[in-house]
Amino acid sequence: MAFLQLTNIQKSFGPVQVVHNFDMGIDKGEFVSFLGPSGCGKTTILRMIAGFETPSGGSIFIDGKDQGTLKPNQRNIGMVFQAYALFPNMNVHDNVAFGLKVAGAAKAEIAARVKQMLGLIKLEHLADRFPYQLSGGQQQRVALARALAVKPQVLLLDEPLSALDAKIRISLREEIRQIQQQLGITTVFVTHDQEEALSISDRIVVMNAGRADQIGSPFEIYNTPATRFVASFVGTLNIIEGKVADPASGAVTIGGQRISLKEPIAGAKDGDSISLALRPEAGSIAEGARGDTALPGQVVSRSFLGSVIRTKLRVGEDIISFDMFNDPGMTPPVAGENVTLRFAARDLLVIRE
Amino acid sequence: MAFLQLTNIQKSFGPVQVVHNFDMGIDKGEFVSFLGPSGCGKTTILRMIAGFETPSGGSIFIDGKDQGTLKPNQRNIGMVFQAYALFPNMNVHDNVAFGLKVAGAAKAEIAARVKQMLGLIKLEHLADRFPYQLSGGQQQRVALARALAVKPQVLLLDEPLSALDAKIRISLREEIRQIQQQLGITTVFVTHDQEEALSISDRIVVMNAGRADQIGSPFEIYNTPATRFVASFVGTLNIIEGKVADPASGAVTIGGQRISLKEPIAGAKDGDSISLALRPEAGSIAEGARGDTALPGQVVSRSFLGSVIRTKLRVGEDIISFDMFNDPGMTPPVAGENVTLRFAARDLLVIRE
Amino acid sequence: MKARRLGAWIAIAIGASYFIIPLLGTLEFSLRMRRDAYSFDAYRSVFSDFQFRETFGYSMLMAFFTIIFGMLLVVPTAYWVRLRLPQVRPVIEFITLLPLVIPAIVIVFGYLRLYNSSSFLPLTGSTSGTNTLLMFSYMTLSLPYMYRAVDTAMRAIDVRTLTEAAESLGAKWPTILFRCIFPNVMSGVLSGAFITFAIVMGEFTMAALLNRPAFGPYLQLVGANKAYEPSALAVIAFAITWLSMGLIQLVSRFQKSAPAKA
Amino acid sequence: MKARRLGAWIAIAIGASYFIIPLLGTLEFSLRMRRDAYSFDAYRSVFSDFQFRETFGYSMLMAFFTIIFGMLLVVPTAYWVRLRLPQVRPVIEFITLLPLVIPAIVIVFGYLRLYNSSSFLPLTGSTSGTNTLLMFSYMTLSLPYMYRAVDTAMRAIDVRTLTEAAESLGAKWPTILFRCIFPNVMSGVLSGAFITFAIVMGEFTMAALLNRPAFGPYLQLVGANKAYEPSALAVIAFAITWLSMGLIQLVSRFQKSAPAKA
Repeated sequence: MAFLQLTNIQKSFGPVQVVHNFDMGIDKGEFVSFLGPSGCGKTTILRMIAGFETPSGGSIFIDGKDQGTLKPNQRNIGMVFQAYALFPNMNVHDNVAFGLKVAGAAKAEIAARVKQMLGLIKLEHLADRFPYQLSGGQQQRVALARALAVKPQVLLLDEPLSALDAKIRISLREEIRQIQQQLGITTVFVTHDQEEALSISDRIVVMNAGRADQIGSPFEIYNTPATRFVASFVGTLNIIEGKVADPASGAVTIGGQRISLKEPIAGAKDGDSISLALRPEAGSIAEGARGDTALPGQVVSRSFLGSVIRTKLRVGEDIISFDMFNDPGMTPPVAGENVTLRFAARDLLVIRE
Repeated sequence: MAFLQLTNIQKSFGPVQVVHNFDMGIDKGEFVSFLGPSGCGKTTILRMIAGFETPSGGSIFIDGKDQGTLKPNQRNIGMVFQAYALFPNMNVHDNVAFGLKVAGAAKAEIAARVKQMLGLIKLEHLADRFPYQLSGGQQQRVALARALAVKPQVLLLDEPLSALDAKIRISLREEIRQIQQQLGITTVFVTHDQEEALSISDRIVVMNAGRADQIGSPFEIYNTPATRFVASFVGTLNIIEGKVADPASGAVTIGGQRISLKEPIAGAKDGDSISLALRPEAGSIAEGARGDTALPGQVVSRSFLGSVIRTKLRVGEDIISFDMFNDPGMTPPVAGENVTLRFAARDLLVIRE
Repeated sequence: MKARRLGAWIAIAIGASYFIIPLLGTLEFSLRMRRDAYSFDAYRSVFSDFQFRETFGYSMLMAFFTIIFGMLLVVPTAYWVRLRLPQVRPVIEFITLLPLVIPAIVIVFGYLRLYNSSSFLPLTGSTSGTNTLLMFSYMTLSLPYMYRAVDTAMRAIDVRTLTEAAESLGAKWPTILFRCIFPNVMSGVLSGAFITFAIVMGEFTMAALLNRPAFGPYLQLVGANKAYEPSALAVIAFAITWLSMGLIQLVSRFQKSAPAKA
Repeated sequence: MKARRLGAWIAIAIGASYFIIPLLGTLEFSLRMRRDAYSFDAYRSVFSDFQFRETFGYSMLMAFFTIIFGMLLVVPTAYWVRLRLPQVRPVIEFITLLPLVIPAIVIVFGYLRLYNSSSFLPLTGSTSGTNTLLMFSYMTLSLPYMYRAVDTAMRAIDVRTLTEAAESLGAKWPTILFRCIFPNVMSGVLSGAFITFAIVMGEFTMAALLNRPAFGPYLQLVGANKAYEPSALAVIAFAITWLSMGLIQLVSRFQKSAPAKA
């Protein structure tokens, strides 16, 4: 049994089932993200681990101990909320000390632990400030210190970065990850932001309508999405409609052009429709581009996104986007130009529903 | 005089001057974005063009006509708000028709124009819906149609995408740009999102504390930022601290390593400190990487951001990030590995305050 | 979890009964005029009283005018403050709360001093003058509820941005107010009107001191001199109140499901 | 723009004078007891009246108890509803509005029927019983303001998330309520208390019907029988009101600048 074990968890609110038979084991020290659109059930799972919601079925074990009958204040968890939820009437020190005081720790112990925690989040100098005197990022770091002060077995993060500005979001997520690795604390992180989940996690659970569509490392989730939903929710994706030309050799026609997937297409027959996905960064039109596959196309539009230039090509009936890094010395393609898009056949994903 | 001419515009609220002597001419059909953090004065300029705020000094001309004494309802502008601001008591058709009815247009003319506008935003089928029955993206498209229905001389967009989800934000910004080009309408767009501004604009004004730090095309803004503020606000940037070794030849030492900027450094002398900026996408550690400059470094960490893998290197005292596209076939660098970062010397920007 | 919910429901039941038991007691007593059986005798007695019909009609009329003039005062004021003088809102809210904290008696004394028959504006010198004064007193009393109801409705629709949107489309003030704002704060206006109605129908002090034939003083007169009729009257007053409340609920629900989001 | 602002300020001045002119008139009149010069004779007469001191003290005491018991009822209820039964909030809000729309007379009639000397709970049979009943009536009257003030303060701090945060840190109910919630809704509690105080001090109907020596009936008695003293009393009542209001403002400003964000 894993350190945090969720077994056949279900949850219904009235007639609506928001979590269907969810099973997962999370190892000690692992950082797992639940990723999905709003209403997919990811927050509900987090709240069941915390004890704020009672599962309609299934059980939750932490370190082998069934949490079923325990109230939130009897579980050994730390939680960080999207809305910070610092106590407005207490200063930073008292907020961090709250859990220890409640647990009846000795004064000296509390002082030492609070000092250590404020050191961890690099806010020792703000111990006397009240929450309203802090920026959002600082408040959330205090909330993190408060949750960690009681040495919880599991740290639960409920979209902790959603209320922050873009730049702070990135620096705080790196800080969270670093603290988590330093303390080796088992962490469950809920987010709707795919980049956040990809950059911070050991494993990601992609949730869709109350079910886990895929569980895997960020690399697996991004590069070999299990379903069309995962493929489209994580990253940007071109969906190209093709026809199977020869299932045995993996030959497919796209916009009249025959290409080879280099491996047989299981369970398909001649003339079947097939959906293929290509990540924008997998293609290139540069002179010396690698890639065993080439498709001719015409440039439709080009947008400058900063570090990346995204070009849309018309290939047969499909519009395919591809990205290249911005390079001040480069002459980007212009609309109407005829180009050849090159990519590796193994980067084409066959999308199953 | 340009089509929309702002001459020496100033605005103070009480003792606080929020816009300092702003000058700009915007050509007919141009799409200009005002980009900056909140409180930089970008929205105030937009509201002065609309007539909702009276400038404390300076003048605004549209098509040669001084707008100084005109009230908002006497100016020929169209405005789209962040909060959509559709009239809740009117359906989509009536919302779009509102401006025409107020102007006393004939019934047949109104009907034709509304139909045309709803066609433009592809919502003909929702003409009878009320705002609360629409999604955020649909509401904002209706707001756009309503603003365009009266054939304004200038279209003003006040963070129209900020309230929307990431995916809708991207598709709607492409739609706005396409409609703007189709109608050839002069447009002023206010945003705090740099990718939005870069992808949609003909020209960008980067605002900082009530002043324009830089006005230029997206390419110029991104690749040759005029100030440290522009460089850090637009895109991600490594700031590398170096020392001038030989101003005449452009030699600089970074972390003990001597490199050449390939051009003289004006106004600097031997031993001066110098801040250099490098975009993460400008560097590479690949075998056959281009670049006339090489720096040895050690991998500190690596994060997977989806389409991009960002690696942090320690080079001397500095931490330098660089990006590479995700490629399932590639073996990414691991922490502790010693690598050589290559880049072109012309990609190093000398940052002046 | 479930035990807690049950406890909460019990608490609510107790709270509700705090109001409902007295009402039921009143209802039961009002039916006991006949010694041996429940009957509507008390109600018959009330309805056949000439004074009942007169005072009731008078108060209805006063409520009607109070609502009309109150709305004409409150809606544009609330709109104007939200739009042009947001910094004055706390002041206005404070002013609208004054009638709650200044005893009605004080207000009436003030009015009597100011508008007595020898003053520069001798309102109390004539019946219509006194009626006008009473109406203004009622407006004062209902101001806190009226203002709050309208202001809340305005907050819900963000009047400021709506106004700017209408202005940028070329609309002028009357169009903005009557086409864009008013239809969207209708629910607030109605709930304010309803509370005003209830207040005017039950008010005693002002009507008594100004010596007008209103329903409140009549209620007290009957209460002091008869046995069963007061209870019947109380039930009638309560029924009217609930009827209007039900109507308002209906209207505002209709509002919600159709045009406005408010 | 500037012309509009000026207009708005004028409107506000007119609105304010709607309350202030009657007050000034009352004040002026209260000083005219001596024929030839302004004097405080009327005030001296009021303060030397034994009944004034008695009724004033009685009402102060009643206000105190009403506030204490009202808070004990309202704070946990509002908290519980926000936390566990958010779907019941409209019902609760409706219930707390009832005292506004049910005339006080109806409520008192109900109480008299229920608790008369021959009923199962003969509260009106003894003085202390009647006092208790009066206090409950006052609680009823002040409920709408009290509940709203506390509920608004709770909305401002998001009690639900604060409670969950405290729970996840191991805190139990008393700790959560008294250490995490109560200190942060203090400003709401105080402003509710203040309005309750003002209402109890000025209330007439209930005290009169229950025949208790309260300040409201005394005000009316004096008003009916004397010339200058009523004005003096009105000014005194108003001054007390403002004094407490000023204190509250001070307290809540202190609250804001120090701990709470609310």
